[in-house]
Amino acid sequence: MKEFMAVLRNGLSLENPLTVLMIGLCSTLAVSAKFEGSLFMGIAVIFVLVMSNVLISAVRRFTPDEVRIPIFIVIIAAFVTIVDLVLKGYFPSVYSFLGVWIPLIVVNCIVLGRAEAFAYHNGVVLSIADGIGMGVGYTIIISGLGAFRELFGSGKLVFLQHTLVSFGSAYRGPNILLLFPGAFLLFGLIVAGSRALNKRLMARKEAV
Amino acid sequence: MRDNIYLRLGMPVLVICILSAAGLAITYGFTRGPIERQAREAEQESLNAVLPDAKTFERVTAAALLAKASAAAGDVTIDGVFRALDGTGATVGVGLLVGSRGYGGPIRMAVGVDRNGKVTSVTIVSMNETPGLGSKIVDDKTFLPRFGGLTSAEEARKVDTITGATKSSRGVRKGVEAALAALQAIGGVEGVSAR
Amino acid sequence: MDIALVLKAVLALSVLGVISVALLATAAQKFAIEVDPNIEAILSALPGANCGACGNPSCFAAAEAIAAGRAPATTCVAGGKSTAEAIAEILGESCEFIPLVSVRHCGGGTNTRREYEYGGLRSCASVAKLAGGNIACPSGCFGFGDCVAACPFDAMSLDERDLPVIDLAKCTGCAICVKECPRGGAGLLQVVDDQSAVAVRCSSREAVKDRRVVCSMCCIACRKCEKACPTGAMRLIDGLAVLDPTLCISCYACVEACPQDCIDVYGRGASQPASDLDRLARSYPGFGVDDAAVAAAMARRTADAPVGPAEAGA
Amino acid sequence: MHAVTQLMLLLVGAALVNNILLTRFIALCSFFGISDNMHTSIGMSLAVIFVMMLASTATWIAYYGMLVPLGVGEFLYIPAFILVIAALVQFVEMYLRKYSPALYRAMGIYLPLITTNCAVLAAATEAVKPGFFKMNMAYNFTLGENLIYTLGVAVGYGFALLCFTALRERLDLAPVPDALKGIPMAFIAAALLSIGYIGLGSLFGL
Repeated sequence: MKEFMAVLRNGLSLENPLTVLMIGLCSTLAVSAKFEGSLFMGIAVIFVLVMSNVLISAVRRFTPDEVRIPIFIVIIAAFVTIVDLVLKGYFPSVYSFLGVWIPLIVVNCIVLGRAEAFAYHNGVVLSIADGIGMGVGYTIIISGLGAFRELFGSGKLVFLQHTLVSFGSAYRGPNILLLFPGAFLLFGLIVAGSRALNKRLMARKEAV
Repeated sequence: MRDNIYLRLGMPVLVICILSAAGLAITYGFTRGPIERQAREAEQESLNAVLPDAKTFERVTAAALLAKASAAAGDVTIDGVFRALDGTGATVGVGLLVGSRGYGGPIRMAVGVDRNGKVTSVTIVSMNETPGLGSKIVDDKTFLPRFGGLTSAEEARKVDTITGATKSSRGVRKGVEAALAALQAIGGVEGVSAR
Repeated sequence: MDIALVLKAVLALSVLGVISVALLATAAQKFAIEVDPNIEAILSALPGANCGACGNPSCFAAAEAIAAGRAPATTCVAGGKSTAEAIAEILGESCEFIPLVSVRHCGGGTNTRREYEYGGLRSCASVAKLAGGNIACPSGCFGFGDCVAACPFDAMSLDERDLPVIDLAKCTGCAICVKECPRGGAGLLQVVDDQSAVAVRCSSREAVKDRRVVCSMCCIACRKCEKACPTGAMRLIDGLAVLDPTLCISCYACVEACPQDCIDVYGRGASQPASDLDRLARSYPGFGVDDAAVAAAMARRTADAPVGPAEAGA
Repeated sequence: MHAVTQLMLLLVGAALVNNILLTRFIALCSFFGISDNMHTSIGMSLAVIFVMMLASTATWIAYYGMLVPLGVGEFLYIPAFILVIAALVQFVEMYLRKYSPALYRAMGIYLPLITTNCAVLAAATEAVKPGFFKMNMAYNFTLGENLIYTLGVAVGYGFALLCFTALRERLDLAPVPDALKGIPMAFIAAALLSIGYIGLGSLFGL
């Protein structure tokens, strides 16, 4: 249990896939223009990560090394397709917003990377922890980014057609937040900020 | 040795392929209903919104008519032409579902035309425009009504676009233009209602 | 549930899966390359830094060239002696490897006069392009560390005077720093035989009076080192003290003799024990080594307990 | 519209206006990973162009030759495409290693990276499903259109990668605040480059 929690925490902080490992960036920047879409993307990634981690970990003893990549990707692709079909059937607005990003979860470095690096070498239970940790770490960052961009860019926060927060119709936000360059800019500043913070923390630690 | 490598590598891949294909086919079986229902509902809803007088809508399936409509629409796709019928089965107008090019991807919209060939109203079915900018085509409540009452593609071309959402609103305008042109090409509302 | 659909799906994906695996398995057999086993062995003996110092684009290319006999076992300058020996063993040859090390021939740093104040990009290449550079001495170090950035082995760093310091433990003599240095051609950085124990921190070819004007640490051609050297390793050539490393016996007489502090203890020779140095000195009988002078120098060296190898680089 | 005009629009649209890297955010991992060295960038661009052309031809054939006739295209395209791409990339790697060592040395080491390059799967998917790149072109690409379109996407990828690498090589020398050095600065540069690409959108009134 202790180990389970340690692996879980690892994904959330120490090895957060986005801010620390810098992988899975594409989807983060692209779908974080809307809170709703980014939250669903996060949930989709958690589902795919956990399920594929479980299955890959379960079949790892029967997987010949030479063809492990084809086997991994077929497994991952199957779960991605399930997400694709479910979103299409039950959340059409989210489906049309995410578009090509759903199939692209297959090649999301986080998913395949965890399959290779973790699930292929660890047991089922730990792989679940790793999947949840990594997935939630991803979801927190991406939906946070999505909420920030949507709220300050357009002045309101919409979730499944309910307006959660609104600054009123007179609000004129910085439009660049909503456009592609805004995502680059924002993410660059986030990374710079977290680095400066890390540096200060390190310095304080050394001073003590 | 030769057979060995094929079998040793092939079997696991084959088993995984079979299992995932079966799993997906079953999942698809479950979700197919909702997917189709969603599509139909979205269609009905948007058609209802543009032609509130109609009770039912009937899809036009005549291939020759649809080909003519598509040719007249140019870049814009004609996703469906519908006869709008009232309770008695009389034609009250025509609904067209069209897809035009916006800034962030396709803009799908429904255009309703009454028996006199006048646009009743236009709604956006789905779009992917930038929130706060391109999405003004929906958020700006004065924009879509600008198309009401138009009778020809030439008139539609003169509708003003929205500042800050030029490309998106131009996409909508182009969609309406094409819908009207397509309708004209297949003989207007009479042409459609003649079965 | 639609059984037909399930069957069709299974059929489609299985066919693709089987085709893929068959393609790969066939390829694995058909395209199996009879790689010269030496290539793999040599490749694993090489450092794998792909530094390019040997003139080959990568370590793999170098391994191929060595295995094919197009290049000698000593091709890899970066790997040094141990690599050369390992490769020679793979090839079943013997080899003679002269290890190399990079040396900085400038001690100026902040003591050198500036022609102008430079505020541009902190890059030697960049300042060198601006009216020939702000350091008045034509072979003086700019101190922006282009060499440090270029070093593939992380062997260089800048000291408090912004002069590059070479870590002897890491330097492989690959000469990339020399190529990178805008004044490498002027002799600021050189790659030399690594038996030397001292380094002359000046490479100016200006007239002596001119160089004294721009730098307080330059070689003033006083010949004191030449006179102090028991083996004739230190010679004044064209007004500049130059060391012949093959003759140096690490007695440090020149370091003591130099009135300008222009000669430093630096080089792998400095770390060799006295007995080895003695042997080394005697292995060059043809150069007229004065045995008595050597002995005296050795005695002095032991007595003074000179600078150890740990401080040698700085 | 004239057929050739249509194809040219397809090409330019895919390469510039809908540039896969800077306006669609696809394949960013490799974009930031390898863009600090011009030599690597050139190798990667060539490899991507080559693999993309091959892969999208193969997936097109698999889709229209097998999945659609069997009626399973809608839910089987993801595993089918990625399987085809992975197998193809690995096959090409082996083939080049055997028959074209020079080519292999130039781009061989990038091939494994490309399997997981989102750009290849994205281009293959977009070619058969309406979406970002095809905009409103709901009709199905023919094999020829598919090739032109893929060429556009791949060349656009290469061009953006080279532009960005040139920028980053210069940025390395520039005096920037400590916290911004490296990756953060690269992001900001990408933002500026991306603004430029947005401007291209008006080029053809697309």
